[in-house]
Amino acid sequence: MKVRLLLFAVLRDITGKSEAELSLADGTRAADVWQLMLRDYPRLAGYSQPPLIAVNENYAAPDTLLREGDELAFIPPVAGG
Amino acid sequence: MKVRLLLFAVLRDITGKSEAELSLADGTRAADVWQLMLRDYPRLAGYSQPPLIAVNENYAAPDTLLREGDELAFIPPVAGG
Amino acid sequence: MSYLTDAPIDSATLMRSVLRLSDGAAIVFDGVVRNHHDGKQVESIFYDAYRPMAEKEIEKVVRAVEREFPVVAIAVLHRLGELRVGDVSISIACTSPHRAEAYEASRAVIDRIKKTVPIWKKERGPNGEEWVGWQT
Amino acid sequence: MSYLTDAPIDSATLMRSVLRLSDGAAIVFDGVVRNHHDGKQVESIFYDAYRPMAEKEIEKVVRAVEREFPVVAIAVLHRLGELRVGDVSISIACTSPHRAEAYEASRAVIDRIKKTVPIWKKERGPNGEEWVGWQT
Repeated sequence: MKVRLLLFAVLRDITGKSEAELSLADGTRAADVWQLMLRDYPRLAGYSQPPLIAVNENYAAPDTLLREGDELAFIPPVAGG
Repeated sequence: MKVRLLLFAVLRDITGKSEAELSLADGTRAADVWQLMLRDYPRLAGYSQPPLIAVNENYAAPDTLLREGDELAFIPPVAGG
Repeated sequence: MSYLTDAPIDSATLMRSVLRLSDGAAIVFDGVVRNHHDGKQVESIFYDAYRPMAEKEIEKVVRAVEREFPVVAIAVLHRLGELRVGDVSISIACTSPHRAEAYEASRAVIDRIKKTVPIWKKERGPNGEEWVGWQT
Repeated sequence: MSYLTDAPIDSATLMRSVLRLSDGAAIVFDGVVRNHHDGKQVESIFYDAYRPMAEKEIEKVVRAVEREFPVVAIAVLHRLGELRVGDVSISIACTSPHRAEAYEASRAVIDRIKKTVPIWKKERGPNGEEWVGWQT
Protein backbone atom coordinates (compact mmCIF):
# COMPACT_ATOMS: atom_id res chain seq x y z
CA MET A 1 0.00 0.00 0.00
CA LYS A 2 0.99 3.59 -0.52
CA VAL A 3 1.23 6.04 2.38
CA ARG A 4 2.13 9.71 2.17
CA LEU A 5 4.69 10.80 4.75
CA LEU A 6 4.92 14.49 5.71
CA LEU A 7 8.09 15.91 7.24
CA PHE A 8 8.22 19.17 9.21
CA ALA A 9 10.74 21.30 11.04
CA VAL A 10 13.79 19.39 12.26
CA LEU A 11 12.67 16.25 10.42
CA ARG A 12 12.56 18.12 7.15
CA ASP A 13 16.01 19.55 7.80
CA ILE A 14 17.47 16.12 8.61
CA THR A 15 15.87 14.26 5.72
CA GLY A 16 16.09 17.09 3.23
CA LYS A 17 12.49 16.36 2.19
CA SER A 18 9.12 17.81 3.07
CA GLU A 19 7.25 14.69 2.01
CA ALA A 20 7.70 11.19 0.64
CA GLU A 21 5.51 8.48 -0.75
CA LEU A 22 6.10 5.18 1.02
CA SER A 23 5.32 1.70 -0.28
CA LEU A 24 4.54 -0.39 2.77
CA ALA A 25 3.47 -3.96 3.45
CA ASP A 26 -0.09 -4.44 4.61
CA GLY A 27 -0.18 -4.57 8.40
CA THR A 28 2.46 -1.89 8.83
CA ARG A 29 1.85 0.22 11.93
CA ALA A 30 2.72 3.89 12.36
CA ALA A 31 5.61 3.22 14.72
CA ASP A 32 7.13 0.78 12.21
CA VAL A 33 7.68 3.70 9.87
CA TRP A 34 9.67 5.48 12.56
CA GLN A 35 11.94 2.42 12.70
CA LEU A 36 12.47 2.79 8.94
CA MET A 37 13.32 6.45 9.52
CA LEU A 38 15.88 5.51 12.16
CA ARG A 39 17.47 3.04 9.74
CA ASP A 40 17.66 5.59 6.92
CA TYR A 41 18.67 8.57 9.10
CA PRO A 42 20.78 7.32 12.02
CA ARG A 43 21.04 10.89 13.37
CA LEU A 44 17.42 10.57 14.50
CA ALA A 45 18.43 7.96 17.05
CA GLY A 46 20.16 10.70 19.00
CA TYR A 47 16.91 12.35 20.04
CA SER A 48 15.74 11.74 23.55
CA GLN A 49 12.24 10.58 22.66
CA PRO A 50 10.37 9.39 19.58
CA PRO A 51 8.06 12.00 18.06
CA LEU A 52 4.30 11.80 18.40
CA ILE A 53 2.41 10.47 15.42
CA ALA A 54 -0.42 11.92 13.35
CA VAL A 55 -2.49 9.98 10.86
CA ASN A 56 -4.75 11.98 8.55
CA GLU A 57 -4.28 15.18 10.56
CA ASN A 58 -5.11 13.67 13.95
CA TYR A 59 -2.88 12.42 16.73
CA ALA A 60 -2.77 8.63 16.61
CA ALA A 61 -1.36 5.84 18.75
CA PRO A 62 1.99 4.35 17.69
CA ASP A 63 0.38 0.98 17.00
CA THR A 64 -2.18 2.46 14.59
CA LEU A 65 -2.52 0.24 11.52
CA LEU A 66 -1.84 2.20 8.35
CA ARG A 67 -4.10 1.97 5.32
CA GLU A 68 -3.78 2.74 1.66
CA GLY A 69 -3.77 6.49 1.10
CA ASP A 70 -3.13 7.50 4.69
CA GLU A 71 -1.25 10.70 5.42
CA LEU A 72 1.32 10.06 8.13
CA ALA A 73 3.31 12.70 9.99
CA PHE A 74 5.79 12.60 12.84
CA ILE A 75 5.31 15.38 15.37
CA PRO A 76 8.43 16.37 17.32
CA PRO A 77 7.75 18.32 20.53
CA VAL A 78 5.68 21.32 19.50
CA ALA A 79 6.80 24.87 20.19
CA GLY A 80 3.99 27.14 19.02
CA GLY A 81 2.79 30.24 20.79
CA MET B 1 -9.18 78.93 58.81
CA LYS B 2 -10.03 78.44 55.15
CA VAL B 3 -10.35 74.99 53.62
CA ARG B 4 -11.12 74.19 50.00
CA LEU B 5 -13.78 71.50 49.52
CA LEU B 6 -13.93 69.57 46.25
CA LEU B 7 -17.12 67.85 45.15
CA PHE B 8 -17.27 65.06 42.58
CA ALA B 9 -19.79 62.81 40.91
CA VAL B 10 -22.98 62.31 42.94
CA LEU B 11 -21.87 64.91 45.49
CA ARG B 12 -21.51 67.51 42.79
CA ASP B 13 -24.94 66.63 41.43
CA ILE B 14 -26.56 66.89 44.88
CA THR B 15 -24.86 70.13 45.93
CA GLY B 16 -24.85 71.73 42.51
CA LYS B 17 -21.22 72.77 43.10
CA SER B 18 -17.85 71.37 42.13
CA GLU B 19 -16.03 73.19 44.90
CA ALA B 20 -16.54 75.49 47.86
CA GLU B 21 -14.36 77.51 50.20
CA LEU B 22 -15.16 76.75 53.83
CA SER B 23 -14.41 78.95 56.83
CA LEU B 24 -13.88 76.56 59.73
CA ALA B 25 -12.98 76.87 63.41
CA ASP B 26 -9.49 75.73 64.35
CA GLY B 27 -9.65 72.14 65.54
CA THR B 28 -12.22 71.06 62.94
CA ARG B 29 -11.71 67.48 61.84
CA ALA B 30 -12.47 66.10 58.38
CA ALA B 31 -15.51 64.14 59.55
CA ASP B 32 -16.97 67.29 61.10
CA VAL B 33 -17.29 68.74 57.62
CA TRP B 34 -19.35 65.73 56.58
CA GLN B 35 -21.74 66.58 59.44
CA LEU B 36 -22.03 70.12 58.01
CA MET B 37 -22.80 68.58 54.63
CA LEU B 38 -25.54 66.41 56.13
CA ARG B 39 -27.06 69.50 57.74
CA ASP B 40 -27.00 71.50 54.50
CA TYR B 41 -28.02 68.61 52.21
CA PRO B 42 -30.35 66.25 54.10
CA ARG B 43 -30.57 63.99 51.04
CA LEU B 44 -27.04 62.81 51.83
CA ALA B 45 -28.28 61.14 55.01
CA GLY B 46 -30.01 58.59 52.83
CA TYR B 47 -26.77 56.98 51.70
CA SER B 48 -25.83 53.72 53.32
CA GLN B 49 -22.32 54.74 54.36
CA PRO B 50 -20.32 57.96 54.73
CA PRO B 51 -17.85 58.57 51.92
CA LEU B 52 -14.13 58.14 52.38
CA ILE B 53 -12.12 61.28 52.92
CA ALA B 54 -9.12 62.72 51.09
CA VAL B 55 -6.99 65.57 52.38
CA ASN B 56 -4.54 67.12 49.94
CA GLU B 57 -5.02 64.33 47.39
CA ASN B 58 -4.43 61.46 49.82
CA TYR B 59 -6.84 59.24 51.68
CA ALA B 60 -7.08 60.44 55.28
CA ALA B 61 -8.70 59.21 58.50
CA PRO B 62 -12.05 60.80 59.46
CA ASP B 63 -10.49 62.33 62.58
CA THR B 64 -7.75 64.12 60.61
CA LEU B 65 -7.33 67.69 61.91
CA LEU B 66 -7.75 70.19 59.11
CA ARG B 67 -5.34 73.05 58.60
CA GLU B 68 -5.41 76.37 56.83
CA GLY B 69 -5.27 75.89 53.06
CA ASP B 70 -6.08 72.16 53.08
CA GLU B 71 -7.87 70.65 50.12
CA LEU B 72 -10.63 68.34 51.35
CA ALA B 73 -12.62 65.91 49.23
CA PHE B 74 -15.26 63.31 50.00
CA ILE B 75 -14.83 60.08 48.05
CA PRO B 76 -18.03 58.08 47.50
CA PRO B 77 -17.48 54.42 46.55
CA VAL B 78 -15.24 54.47 43.49
CA ALA B 79 -16.26 52.84 40.21
CA GLY B 80 -13.32 53.20 37.86
CA GLY B 81 -12.07 50.59 35.44
CA MET C 1 3.10 60.56 31.66
CA SER C 2 -0.54 60.84 32.58
CA TYR C 3 -2.68 57.82 33.41
CA LEU C 4 -5.85 59.70 32.43
CA THR C 5 -7.09 60.76 29.03
CA ASP C 6 -10.15 62.35 27.48
CA ALA C 7 -9.50 60.75 24.11
CA PRO C 8 -10.12 57.23 22.75
CA ILE C 9 -7.53 54.71 23.96
CA ASP C 10 -5.19 52.95 21.55
CA SER C 11 -4.33 49.75 23.44
CA ALA C 12 -1.76 48.56 20.91
CA THR C 13 0.24 51.77 21.26
CA LEU C 14 0.01 51.51 25.04
CA MET C 15 1.40 47.97 24.92
CA ARG C 16 4.24 48.99 22.60
CA SER C 17 5.14 51.80 25.01
CA VAL C 18 6.28 49.25 27.60
CA LEU C 19 7.35 46.27 25.48
CA ARG C 20 11.07 45.54 25.81
CA LEU C 21 13.30 43.39 23.59
CA SER C 22 13.44 40.84 26.39
CA ASP C 23 9.66 40.46 26.65
CA GLY C 24 7.98 37.35 25.28
CA ALA C 25 4.47 37.99 26.58
CA ALA C 26 2.13 40.95 26.58
CA ILE C 27 -1.26 40.94 28.30
CA VAL C 28 -3.63 43.78 27.50
CA PHE C 29 -6.74 44.15 29.63
CA ASP C 30 -9.37 46.44 28.13
CA GLY C 31 -12.35 47.48 30.21
CA VAL C 32 -15.20 48.11 27.79
CA VAL C 33 -18.53 49.88 28.24
CA ARG C 34 -21.15 47.14 28.01
CA ASN C 35 -24.83 47.45 27.27
CA HIS C 36 -26.07 46.22 30.65
CA HIS C 37 -25.34 46.49 34.38
CA ASP C 38 -27.23 44.92 37.28
CA GLY C 39 -30.04 43.95 34.94
CA LYS C 40 -30.41 47.46 33.52
CA GLN C 41 -29.80 48.52 29.95
CA VAL C 42 -26.86 50.92 29.51
CA GLU C 43 -26.43 53.29 26.58
CA SER C 44 -23.48 55.38 27.75
CA ILE C 45 -21.32 56.04 30.79
CA PHE C 46 -19.95 59.34 32.03
CA TYR C 47 -16.66 58.93 33.91
CA ASP C 48 -15.72 61.59 36.46
CA ALA C 49 -12.49 61.70 38.48
CA TYR C 50 -10.60 63.59 41.12
CA ARG C 51 -7.88 63.91 38.54
CA PRO C 52 -4.67 64.71 40.45
CA MET C 53 -5.52 62.20 43.16
CA ALA C 54 -6.54 59.56 40.60
CA GLU C 55 -3.17 60.00 38.89
CA LYS C 56 -1.41 59.47 42.21
CA GLU C 57 -3.51 56.46 43.17
CA ILE C 58 -2.98 54.74 39.82
CA GLU C 59 0.74 55.45 40.17
CA LYS C 60 0.71 53.80 43.61
CA VAL C 61 -0.99 50.69 42.21
CA VAL C 62 1.45 50.46 39.31
CA ARG C 63 4.50 50.89 41.53
CA ALA C 64 3.24 48.37 44.09
CA VAL C 65 2.54 45.71 41.45
CA GLU C 66 5.90 46.38 39.77
CA ARG C 67 7.57 45.78 43.12
CA GLU C 68 5.71 42.49 43.50
CA PHE C 69 6.51 41.41 39.92
CA PRO C 70 9.88 43.03 39.15
CA VAL C 71 10.14 41.47 35.68
CA VAL C 72 6.85 43.01 34.54
CA ALA C 73 6.53 46.41 32.85
CA ILE C 74 3.13 48.08 33.28
CA ALA C 75 1.24 50.80 31.45
CA VAL C 76 -2.23 52.08 32.38
CA LEU C 77 -4.56 54.53 30.68
CA HIS C 78 -8.06 55.39 31.93
CA ARG C 79 -10.44 57.40 29.79
CA LEU C 80 -12.76 60.01 31.31
CA GLY C 81 -15.85 61.79 30.03
CA GLU C 82 -18.73 60.43 28.00
CA LEU C 83 -18.24 56.89 26.65
CA ARG C 84 -20.59 54.75 24.61
CA VAL C 85 -21.16 51.00 24.49
CA GLY C 86 -18.07 49.35 23.00
CA ASP C 87 -15.70 52.15 24.01
CA VAL C 88 -12.61 51.20 26.02
CA SER C 89 -12.68 52.87 29.46
CA ILE C 90 -9.36 51.52 30.72
CA SER C 91 -6.46 49.71 29.15
CA ILE C 92 -3.76 47.95 31.16
CA ALA C 93 -0.70 46.54 29.39
CA CYS C 94 1.66 44.17 31.21
CA THR C 95 4.72 42.80 29.46
CA SER C 96 7.15 40.22 30.75
CA PRO C 97 9.77 37.73 29.53
CA HIS C 98 7.31 34.91 30.37
CA ARG C 99 3.54 35.00 30.53
CA ALA C 100 2.71 33.84 34.05
CA GLU C 101 3.88 37.02 35.76
CA ALA C 102 2.21 39.23 33.15
CA TYR C 103 -1.17 37.58 33.77
CA GLU C 104 -0.77 37.87 37.55
CA ALA C 105 0.27 41.50 37.39
CA SER C 106 -2.56 42.39 35.01
CA ARG C 107 -5.22 41.06 37.35
CA ALA C 108 -3.61 42.70 40.37
CA VAL C 109 -3.56 46.10 38.64
CA ILE C 110 -7.20 46.10 37.59
CA ASP C 111 -8.43 44.63 40.89
CA ARG C 112 -6.67 47.37 42.87
CA ILE C 113 -7.53 50.24 40.57
CA LYS C 114 -11.19 49.37 40.98
CA LYS C 115 -10.81 49.58 44.75
CA THR C 116 -8.80 52.72 45.36
CA VAL C 117 -8.74 55.16 42.46
CA PRO C 118 -11.17 58.10 42.80
CA ILE C 119 -13.05 57.64 39.55
CA TRP C 120 -16.82 57.44 39.36
CA LYS C 121 -19.28 56.54 36.67
CA LYS C 122 -22.79 57.64 35.86
CA GLU C 123 -24.67 55.15 33.76
CA ARG C 124 -27.22 56.40 31.28
CA GLY C 125 -29.97 54.19 29.89
CA PRO C 126 -33.50 54.33 28.56
CA ASN C 127 -34.85 54.78 32.09
CA GLY C 128 -32.61 57.60 33.23
CA GLU C 129 -29.17 57.92 34.76
CA GLU C 130 -27.50 56.88 37.99
CA TRP C 131 -24.12 57.17 39.70
CA VAL C 132 -22.88 53.63 40.27
CA GLY C 133 -21.91 52.22 43.63
CA TRP C 134 -23.37 54.51 46.28
CA GLN C 135 -26.77 53.30 47.35
CA THR C 136 -29.51 55.25 49.08
CA MET D 1 -11.76 31.67 9.34
CA SER D 2 -8.16 30.56 9.53
CA TYR D 3 -6.20 30.51 12.79
CA LEU D 4 -2.92 30.81 10.89
CA THR D 5 -1.46 33.73 8.99
CA ASP D 6 1.75 34.64 7.20
CA ALA D 7 1.21 38.37 7.77
CA PRO D 8 1.76 40.63 10.79
CA ILE D 9 -1.00 40.27 13.40
CA ASP D 10 -3.29 43.17 14.30
CA SER D 11 -4.36 42.28 17.84
CA ALA D 12 -6.85 45.14 18.15
CA THR D 13 -8.73 43.99 15.06
CA LEU D 14 -8.73 40.43 16.36
CA MET D 15 -10.23 41.61 19.65
CA ARG D 16 -12.91 43.65 17.88
CA SER D 17 -13.82 40.59 15.81
CA VAL D 18 -15.20 38.86 18.91
CA LEU D 19 -16.26 41.78 21.13
CA ARG D 20 -20.04 41.82 21.72
CA LEU D 21 -22.21 44.65 23.05
CA SER D 22 -22.62 42.69 26.28
CA ASP D 23 -18.85 42.38 26.91
CA GLY D 24 -17.24 44.50 29.60
CA ALA D 25 -13.79 42.93 29.53
CA ALA D 26 -11.33 42.00 26.81
CA ILE D 27 -8.04 40.21 27.47
CA VAL D 28 -5.53 40.08 24.65
CA PHE D 29 -2.52 37.82 25.06
CA ASP D 30 0.27 38.51 22.58
CA GLY D 31 3.17 36.12 22.33
CA VAL D 32 6.17 38.16 21.21
CA VAL D 33 9.56 37.11 19.82
CA ARG D 34 12.07 37.99 22.53
CA ASN D 35 15.81 38.47 22.22
CA HIS D 36 16.80 35.54 24.41
CA HIS D 37 15.92 31.90 25.16
CA ASP D 38 17.59 29.50 27.57
CA GLY D 39 20.46 31.93 28.01
CA LYS D 40 21.05 32.28 24.28
CA GLN D 41 20.67 35.43 22.21
CA VAL D 42 17.85 35.28 19.64
CA GLU D 43 17.66 37.45 16.52
CA SER D 44 14.76 35.85 14.69
CA ILE D 45 12.48 32.84 14.78
CA PHE D 46 11.18 30.78 11.90
CA TYR D 47 7.78 29.20 12.62
CA ASP D 48 6.82 26.06 10.74
CA ALA D 49 3.51 24.20 11.01
CA TYR D 50 1.58 21.19 9.82
CA ARG D 51 -1.01 23.69 8.65
CA PRO D 52 -4.27 21.76 8.24
CA MET D 53 -3.66 19.82 11.45
CA ALA D 54 -2.63 22.98 13.33
CA GLU D 55 -5.89 24.62 12.25
CA LYS D 56 -7.84 21.64 13.57
CA GLU D 57 -5.92 21.49 16.85
CA ILE D 58 -6.35 25.22 17.54
CA GLU D 59 -10.05 24.82 16.75
CA LYS D 60 -10.26 21.98 19.28
CA VAL D 61 -8.63 24.14 21.96
CA VAL D 62 -10.93 27.09 21.25
CA ARG D 63 -14.08 24.95 21.27
CA ALA D 64 -13.05 23.16 24.48
CA VAL D 65 -12.32 26.40 26.34
CA GLU D 66 -15.56 27.96 25.03
CA ARG D 67 -17.43 24.98 26.45
CA GLU D 68 -15.73 25.48 29.83
CA PHE D 69 -16.39 29.25 29.82
CA PRO D 70 -19.63 29.66 27.87
CA VAL D 71 -19.79 33.44 28.41
CA VAL D 72 -16.38 33.97 26.78
CA ALA D 73 -15.84 34.63 23.07
CA ILE D 74 -12.40 33.61 21.78
CA ALA D 75 -10.31 34.52 18.74
CA VAL D 76 -6.85 33.14 17.96
CA LEU D 77 -4.32 33.98 15.26
CA HIS D 78 -0.85 32.40 14.99
CA ARG D 79 1.71 33.79 12.61
CA LEU D 80 4.07 31.55 10.64
CA GLY D 81 7.29 32.17 8.76
CA GLU D 82 10.23 34.38 9.64
CA LEU D 83 9.65 36.69 12.64
CA ARG D 84 12.02 39.15 14.26
CA VAL D 85 12.42 40.30 17.85
CA GLY D 86 9.34 42.29 18.85
CA ASP D 87 7.04 40.63 16.31
CA VAL D 88 3.81 39.09 17.61
CA SER D 89 3.77 35.32 16.98
CA ILE D 90 0.35 34.61 18.44
CA SER D 91 -2.54 36.74 19.58
CA ILE D 92 -5.42 35.41 21.67
CA ALA D 93 -8.43 37.62 22.38
CA CYS D 94 -10.98 36.63 25.02
CA THR D 95 -14.00 38.81 25.70
CA SER D 96 -16.60 38.41 28.40
CA PRO D 97 -19.24 40.39 30.30
CA HIS D 98 -16.93 40.27 33.36
CA ARG D 99 -13.18 39.94 33.53
CA ALA D 100 -12.59 36.85 35.68
CA GLU D 101 -13.71 34.37 33.03
CA ALA D 102 -11.83 36.17 30.28
CA TYR D 103 -8.55 35.91 32.20
CA GLU D 104 -9.13 32.23 32.96
CA ALA D 105 -10.04 31.40 29.38
CA SER D 106 -7.05 33.33 28.02
CA ARG D 107 -4.57 31.35 30.09
CA ALA D 108 -6.26 28.06 29.27
CA VAL D 109 -6.08 28.75 25.52
CA ILE D 110 -2.39 29.63 25.42
CA ASP D 111 -1.40 26.83 27.81
CA ARG D 112 -3.15 24.23 25.66
CA ILE D 113 -2.05 25.60 22.30
CA LYS D 114 1.55 25.32 23.45
CA LYS D 115 1.00 21.65 24.28
CA THR D 116 -0.91 20.25 21.34
CA VAL D 117 -0.72 22.35 18.18
CA PRO D 118 1.81 21.11 15.59
CA ILE D 119 3.83 24.29 15.23
CA TRP D 120 7.60 24.40 15.59
CA LYS D 121 10.16 27.15 15.83
CA LYS D 122 13.75 27.48 14.73
CA GLU D 123 15.63 30.12 16.65
CA ARG D 124 18.36 32.05 14.90
CA GLY D 125 21.06 33.90 16.78
CA PRO D 126 24.67 35.00 16.47
CA ASN D 127 25.86 31.42 17.09
CA GLY D 128 23.66 29.64 14.58
CA GLU D 129 20.19 28.21 14.52
CA GLU D 130 18.30 25.47 16.32
CA TRP D 131 14.86 23.87 16.34
CA VAL D 132 13.45 24.37 19.82
CA GLY D 133 12.25 21.58 22.07
CA TRP D 134 13.68 18.33 20.69
CA GLN D 135 16.96 17.54 22.34
CA THR D 136 19.70 15.24 21.12
